[in-house]
Order: sequence, then C-alpha cells, then structure tokens
Amino acid sequence: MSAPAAPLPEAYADARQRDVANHLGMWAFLATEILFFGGLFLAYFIYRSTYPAAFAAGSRTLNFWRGTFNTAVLLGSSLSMALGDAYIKQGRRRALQVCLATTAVLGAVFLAVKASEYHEMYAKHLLPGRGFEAGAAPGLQLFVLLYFTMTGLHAFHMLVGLGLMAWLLRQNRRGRFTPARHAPIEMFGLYWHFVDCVWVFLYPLLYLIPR
Amino acid sequence: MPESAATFRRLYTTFGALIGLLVVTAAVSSLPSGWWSTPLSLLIATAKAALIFTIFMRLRDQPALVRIFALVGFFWLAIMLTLAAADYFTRFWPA
Amino acid sequence: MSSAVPAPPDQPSYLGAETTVASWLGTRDHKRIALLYLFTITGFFVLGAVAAALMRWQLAVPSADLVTSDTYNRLFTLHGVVMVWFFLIPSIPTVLGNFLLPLMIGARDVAFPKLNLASWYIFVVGGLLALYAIVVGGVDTGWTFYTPYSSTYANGHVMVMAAGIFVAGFSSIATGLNFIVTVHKLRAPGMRWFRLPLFVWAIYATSVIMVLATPVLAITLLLMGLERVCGIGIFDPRIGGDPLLFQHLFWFYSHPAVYIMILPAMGVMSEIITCFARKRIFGYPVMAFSILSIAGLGFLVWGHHMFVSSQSVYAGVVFSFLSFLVSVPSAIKVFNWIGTLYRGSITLATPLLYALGFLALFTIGGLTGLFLATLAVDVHLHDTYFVIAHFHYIMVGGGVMAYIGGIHYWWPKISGRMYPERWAAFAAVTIFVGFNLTFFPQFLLGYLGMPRRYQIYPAEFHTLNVVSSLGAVVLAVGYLLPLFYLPRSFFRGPLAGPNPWKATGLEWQTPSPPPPENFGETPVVTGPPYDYPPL
Amino acid sequence: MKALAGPPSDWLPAASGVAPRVDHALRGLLGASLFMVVVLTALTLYILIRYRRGSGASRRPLRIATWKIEATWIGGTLAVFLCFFFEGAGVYAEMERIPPGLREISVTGRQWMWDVRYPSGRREFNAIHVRLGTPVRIVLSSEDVIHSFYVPAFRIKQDVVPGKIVSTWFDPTRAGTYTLFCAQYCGTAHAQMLGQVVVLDDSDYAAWAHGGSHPGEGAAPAARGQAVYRRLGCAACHEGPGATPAPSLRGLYGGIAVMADGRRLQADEQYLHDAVLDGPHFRVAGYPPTMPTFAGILAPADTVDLVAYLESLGRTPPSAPARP
Repeated sequence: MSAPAAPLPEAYADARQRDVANHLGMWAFLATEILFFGGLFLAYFIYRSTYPAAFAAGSRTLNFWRGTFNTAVLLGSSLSMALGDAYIKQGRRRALQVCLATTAVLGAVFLAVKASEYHEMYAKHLLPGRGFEAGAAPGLQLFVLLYFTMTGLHAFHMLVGLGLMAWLLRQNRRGRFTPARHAPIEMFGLYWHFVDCVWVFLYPLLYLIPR
Repeated sequence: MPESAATFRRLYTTFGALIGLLVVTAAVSSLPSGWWSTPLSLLIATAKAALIFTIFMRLRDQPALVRIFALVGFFWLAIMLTLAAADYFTRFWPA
Repeated sequence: MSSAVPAPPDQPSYLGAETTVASWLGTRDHKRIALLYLFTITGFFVLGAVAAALMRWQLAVPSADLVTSDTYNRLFTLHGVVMVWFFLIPSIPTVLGNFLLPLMIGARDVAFPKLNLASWYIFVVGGLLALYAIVVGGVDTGWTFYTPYSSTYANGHVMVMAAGIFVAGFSSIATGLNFIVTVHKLRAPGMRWFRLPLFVWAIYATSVIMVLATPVLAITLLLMGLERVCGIGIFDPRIGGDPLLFQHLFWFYSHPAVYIMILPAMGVMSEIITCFARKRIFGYPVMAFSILSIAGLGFLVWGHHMFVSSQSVYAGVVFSFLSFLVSVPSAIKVFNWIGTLYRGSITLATPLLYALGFLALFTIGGLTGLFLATLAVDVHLHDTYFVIAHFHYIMVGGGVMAYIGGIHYWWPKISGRMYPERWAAFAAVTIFVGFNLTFFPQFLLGYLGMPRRYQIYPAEFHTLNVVSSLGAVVLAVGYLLPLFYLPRSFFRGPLAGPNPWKATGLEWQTPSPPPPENFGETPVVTGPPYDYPPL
Repeated sequence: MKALAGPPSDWLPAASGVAPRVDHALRGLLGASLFMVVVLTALTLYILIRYRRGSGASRRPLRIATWKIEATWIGGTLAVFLCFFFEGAGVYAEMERIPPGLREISVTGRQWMWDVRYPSGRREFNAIHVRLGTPVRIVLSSEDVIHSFYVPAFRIKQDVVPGKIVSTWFDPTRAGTYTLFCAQYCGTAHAQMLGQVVVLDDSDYAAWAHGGSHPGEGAAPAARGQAVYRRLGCAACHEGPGATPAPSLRGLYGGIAVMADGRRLQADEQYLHDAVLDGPHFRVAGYPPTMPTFAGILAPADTVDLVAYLESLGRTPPSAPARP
C-alpha cells in the first residue's frame, strides 16, 4: 500500500503517549472479551440457579485432577510470559525466546490435557445431543453443553494465542524486538494473561461445584 | 523503566501466591461443603485474577485511565448479571 | 477561539493528493476512509429501501398477493438486518465521525489509522457475507433471530447472515475502540474535555456503547449458530433451556444499539443548531452530561422489550422505571436545542431544515416511547405497528434526518463545494412530509391491534395501510433527490471555501477539502466551543 | 384529531374488565404528548419567526440563571414521567395478578393454529367461546416456537413460550366476536394464525355449551363440511399464495396420492376419511409431518360432512388459486 507523498508522521507527540495509547486500546479490546465471555457466564449463572442438583452432578463427571493440573499449567505459562516481557525490557532477546517457547509449550500441554478430557467425556456418552445418556437429570445436558461451549471458546482463544506466539517467536529470532520497541510482546502478554484469567474463573465454576 | 531484580522477584513470588491459592481452593472444595463454599471459591478466583491483573499485566504502574479501562468491563458485566438475575429470581414470587 | 494557521494554499487536498485506486483502497487517511464508508453504506441503504418499498407495496392491499408469505418474511428480515447493522449503526460514526473527529479535536488522524482501514475491510467482508445470504435465498427469522424459531425451525440461510453480522460487529468494535483512544489521547493542546464540541462527546459516548455492547451480540449470535448447527443448544426448551435467555442477551446489545444510532444524530443536531442560530449551545454541561447518561442508562433498560414475554412482573416494573429514567436526558436535550434557538439569529438553510425535522419527529418518537415504557399500555401495543412507528420516528425521523442534515452541513468541508440549496430544501420538505404520511397512520394501526410482521391483515386496517403506502412513495422520492444532486455537486458545485457557514469549530479552520495532514501545525485551543460573537 | 373528540375506546371496543383502565392510562399519555407537541411546535415556530436573521428583536442574553431553567424542566419531566410509571405499573400488576379459582381453558399454540381445549374435554381450533361476565383463565403452551396470545379488544397479550406453561386471564364485559392474533413472529403463516374469541350471553352460551349449534345446520353436507373446514382452520396450511406447508386439497379427490413412504393410494372417500382422522400416518411425500390427528375431536357427523366438502373441493381444477 503506497503511503501518501509525505509519510504520515506519527500522530503522537512522544513514545510515552504512544505506549499508553497501545495499553488503552488493548484494555478496551479486553473489555470486549470480558463481555464476550460474560454472555456465557450469564447463561451459567442462570442455569446453575435453575438446576443446582444437575450442575453439581455434572461437575462430578469432570476430572478434578486434570482440571487442577491444567490450572497450574496455565498459571505457569502466565509466569513465563511475564518473565519474557521483563527480559525484553532489559534487551535480553535470547531469554525472551526461551520464555516464549516455554509459554507455547505449556499452552500446548494445556490443550492436550483438555483434548484428553473431551475424549473422556465422549467415552462416557456425555456428548450433548443424540448420544447423550438417556434418563439423565434435567439440566445435566445443559451443564455439559455449557462446559463444552465455555472451555471450547477458551481453547479457541488459546489456539489463537499459540498462533500469535509462533509469529512472535519468528519476529524475535529476526531481532525485531528491542527495549525501545517491544509493544507486540507486551500487548500479546496482556492477551495471554487475560485468557489465563478466564480459565481462573472457569476452573472453580465448572470443576469445584460443591456436592 | 529499567527492569530491576525486584521485578523478577515480584513475578516469582506472585506465581507462588497463585499456586498457593490454587491449592487452597482445590483443598477447600474437597472438604464437606456448605453454603459458603461457592462464594469462597469465587473469592479466591477473584484474588488470583486480581494478582494477575496488577502484577503480571502491570496495572500497578499504569496511569489511572488504563486502570479504569481495565475495570469498566467487569462493571458492565455486573450490570448484565444483576438485571438479568432480577428477572430470573423474581419469576415465581407471588404476584 | 483557536489560533490555528491555515495550511499553505498550494498543499493538495486529501482528494487531490493521490488519485490511484490503490491510494483509496490502501489509504490510512481518516477522511478517505470516511468516504469509503459513505459509498458502502449508501449502497446498503438503497438495498434496504428497495425491500421497504416492496413491503409497503404488498401491504397496500389486505390479502396481499405481490409476494408469497415466505418471500415477505425474507423481505422484512432483509430490511431489518441491512438497515440496522449495515446502515444505521455505521452511518454517522463511520462517515461523519471518521471524517470530523480528528479535525474537530485538532489531531492529524485517529489513534490507530491502520486499524481504522482494517475496520472498513471487516465491514465489507461482513456486508458481503450478508449479501451472499440474501442472494442465495435470504433469511426468514426477522432481524431479532428469536430462538427456537431461528435455531430449529427457520429454513433460510441463518448461519451465513449471522456470520455476516458477527463480522460486521468487529468493525463496529474496532471503530469504537479507535475513537475512544483518539479522544483521550489526541486532543490538541488546550482542548480540555469541556471545550470539546458536543459532536465529539456524542461520538465518544457512542463508541463506548459500541465497544461494550457489541461483544454480547457476538456471543448471542455464536450461541444461536451453535444451536442451529449442532441441533442442540443452551436456548433449546426441549432440554430445559430458556428462550428468554436469548432475548435477554440479544436485547442487552440491541437496546444500547438503538442509542448507537441516535446519539451521534444528537451530536450533529447540536452542531447545526448552534451554527444557524449563531449562538452558543444552551446549557453545555447539561447537554454533555445528558449524552453520557443516555449511554450509561441505555444499558439498564433492555427489559422493556420483554414485558409480555413471561418475564417476571417485578423485573417488568424495574425495567419500566429505568426506561422512564433514560428518556429524561433525551427530553432535556430537546428543550436545550429549543433554548439554543431562543434569542438567536436564525437562517433557514437546508441543514437547519433537517434539524427542525429531527426536532419534530424525534419529539414524537420519544413521546410514543413513553407509551411503550408504561407497562399496562405496552401489553396492548407491544409487537404491533405502534412499535414500528415508534422506532421509525426515532431512527428514520431522528437518525436518518440528522445524518442527511450532517452530510449537507459538512458537504462543503468534505467536497470543497456547495450543494444546490433549492433542491436540497425541497428534498428536506419532501422527506418530512413523506415520512409523516408513511408512519403516522401506523400509530393508529398499532392502537387498533394490527400486529407487526403481518403481510395479510383483516380488512378494517386497509385504509390506513393505503395512506402509509402512498406516504412511502413520497418518502422514496425525498430520499432519491440527494442521491442525484449531491454526487453532481461533488464535481460541479460552486467552490465553498474553508468556512461557508462562518461556523466556529476547528474543522472549519482548515481549507475545504482539507489537506491529508489536516492542520499546518497543531492548533491551540483557547476558548469554549460555539464561541459566536454576541448578537 | 379523532382521538381528542371521542375516547379511543370507540375505535377499538373495550371488551374486557381491564380495557377501560388501559385506555385511561393511554388517554393520559396521549393528552400529555399532544400538549407537549403543540407547545413545543408553537414555541419553535415563534422563535424561528421572531429571531430570524435580520429581525429587530432584542438578543440580550437571559437574566435567569440557566441552571434554574435546566432544573425546572429536568424536575418537571421526571415528575410527569413518574406519574405515568406508577399508573402503568398499577394497572399492569392487576393484569398479571390472576384471581384464583377461575375456569381454565387450555390454549396451545402450534405453527399457525390455536388448539383450544375446554375443561369439559371439548376441543376447538382457532375459536374460544366464553360466557359474558365470567372471567376465564387461559393456560398457554406452545408445541414449537414462541407465539403470542393477543386479543386487541381485551387489551391483553401474553407470549406463549415453548417449554413453559404461561397463563393470562380476561373478564369479558361485552358480547361479540373479537379477533385473536398471534403477535410474535412464528413462521411462514404467522399472519394467518388468527382466531376468534366469541363472547356469548347466557342463553347463547348454554346452547353452545351442551350441543353446540353447528353453523350451517341442515344445509347440504358439503356446505356443512365447509363450515367444519373453516372452523378447524385447515386453510392455514392447505391454502395460501404460493408454496404452502401442506398439500393443496383442490383436485385431490379421485387422483393418486403419493405417501412419504412411497405408497401410492387412490384418493377416494375412504382415503380422505382416514387421512383426516389419522393425519400423521398418511403423510404426503415432500411435506413436513405437521398434520395433527382429529380422531376423537371430530364427531363422526362432522367427519362425513368434511369429507363431502373435500370431494366437492377435489373436483375443482388445481389451477384455481386458492384465495385464503
């Protein structure tokens, strides 16, 4: 795309203002994500109060240990992402590369464990729809539906994150990021931590519903 | 702003706190539960989210405007939840 | 007043700087992106208007036989979806907002120019998806997509249409996000919040609604789509789901969406009335605060769409009370506009004609909204033609009148040339007369009990429908006129010069059409807006 | 404006107990709105003329503080609005509070017809007969999508949500026949999902209740059959411009009917009789299984009359457009 005759000078007076503008833009986007997941949390909140017993039964069908392990994995990936961001601010590109790789691996582990849980649900005939075990408590199928929708949407956001990390890894290998110019890393960090926060709420709501 | 060793130490301690909270909420949920167990697990989740927001996402050292942008999403979510709940929880009250 | 030095005359305008197609399709200049949006949404307006014309033609006869029932259902769905998501929501924010926001706050461009262009492309992709859904057969669910009809019983191309709206929603979010950061971060030195023109306040409040409401539409359409594809979903009554949950989620977006449509129109009104009354706005802080409170309260009132939907009585009372609260700021703004006219020096140019049309029609629209907020009356009037008339008075009588008025008012700045005054005045009056002829009878039809979305109706509603259909012909003529004389004046109209209306405001300090960089060097603002010399 | 002259209720009969109160609230709103429109229009026109450019009127700024003016009209508007809110809410609460012990009529909404069942076990389609002066409770349910039970003359409307039993009630205060609309969009023939609420005074109601004076008594079987055809609302699916959700009945008698499961049956009298009584078993190829069973609903005499009418219908060539 050919820029107009004189390259459009940055609309900002200084880098500091540019940095805050980036943060404002990213946080506004995260506000939309909060409300995007919020629709599902509303559905969960309404149906859990309508079918409390079915939700408790549904929660027991989930694998508690895998859920807890997954939460720890995701918290770990958040740590490595935060470390990576701190390293690039010191200009240590190799340390950033290691942290990004660690984050990606932990993300992949999370998704693998999640896939195994989905398979386990399939094995127990708990997939919503025709295959659903007959005679289940009313609302149990709703819980399972909500479980798949919420964790599915979260997993989708993780996949998008892994894709972005692949791009960041390639850019970092080409030395694009310096202490002065590391906005993509910081912005992606906000996105990744946010996805982790969504899981921080999903975990108790889905796995820890008391008897 | 230079990343001092203190920043790294803060990151590690925050991670420790997060794992600690995870252990607590997992442990509490396996004990016999009462009416308090769901609010408690949500409280712990909020604490973990708050830690991630302030430390990992560096809301601590952002200007007030960025903090407002961070919280406005939750405020509107609260509007949606409370007013929708106003419908669902009063449906079967005597007219 | 501001002391900006106008850019050197030999600087080429944003139109003349480059004329290759690539320079338009790859532009990052907010002014060119505004024109891209102008062409796109005008096309969608014509498509939606054709659907409306066919509907009015069908309804001219009780046992209508112009189109089959199924085709009529697809027509009103097309009219609803295209007009709501592909014309009204983008209209003022993306055309006038994109063009004027940086100019009015003395900035060189929006905060994220690349994102601004991306939002137009996202809008076009969403539009193409919707067009594809229409061309291959259309959708027969109504623009509200209520489940379980939309997810289980509808046989149209619901998925493709929902995908189109889902994608267009992201364009809305991107634009809103861009404007919010622009207003916060790119105001010229001295341009404090209370020195912002009210149009900027309106665009800012609209952007907040766009960013905070549109995601809920996205999740609602996604869940409806999942339920349609998988045959099972969380709204499915067969497994204990609640169709009302869909309505709660849908209207949590869709009521703030109607404020996305009307708030920018209110911003345009404040600019036009102050200019042609040569007088400062009456009660600036109250006007600015009213805009914000409309945006805020707009999120609390969605339940008034569900009074008869077996929602709980107590929730109905709560939502009715909040709906009355949200209508107070709108009433205040009408009073303040009339207060601005008082003791002004008024010239009846075309933009003011549109503004006065807005005043009359928006007042009627607002008052009839009170009928629908009153619980007992809404039980009778809900889902009838009274509701159709109410929201057309607000969205078409208010939103579209202000949009066309704004296009005329800033036409000299956009094109550098003047529109033909006499033709424009005639068009404005034709639209006003045609509009009232078309929609006022529908209030009476609604009271008499004619439900909406009926293509065959009992004979006693016949005469009023004939009047309405005739009015639609007059309205169509009124809308066609600007489509002819505006493009013509874009190339052959008399040159307008930087400030033909002698208006205040930074956008009038630059040459028309403005250069790509808007201002030679960033202006400094020293006084409040609308600072017209005392009369 | 006619509304000013006569109270709106003489445009649309106020035929239920709550209707006058709704009309009262509505007239209050109408009066306030007309007052505001007149005042604001007059004020604006006065300002436009008096303060047009070049007129000699004084442009001295107002001496009264603007915040005082703002406060008055903010307060004034809020006060008026709250009055309307309280009145509306009061009447609404009365509408929604269903008196206990009312006679219950169950009405099921099904794509494009109202299926009415009385406590006596009697069943009707698209018609409800009630006695003047005795309020009834309508128990609403839906078998497919959301419909809405709307009787303008009674000023009542209640969405019929599938998966839920919802009730509304009305106290008929005026004899006559009032149209019942479906107000929530429910598909292709949403506009044909009409019904009648017939309010009969005591004598007519008693006659209807115990045997029911079938309209068209004593006329030729085909004519009586046509009345049954109309009463059951068969036209909603079997007729209509263009594609209809059910096979057209014109030109059917004497021809061959191809069933969904491939059977080819001679459309004789027996076929028509069986297809009416046991619809689902005789589903025609290419049509959805929406035909309800009429066994136990149609008295044998009605069935014979209906078949007679279908025969007469069958002889007219299919090309004649069926005018709904």
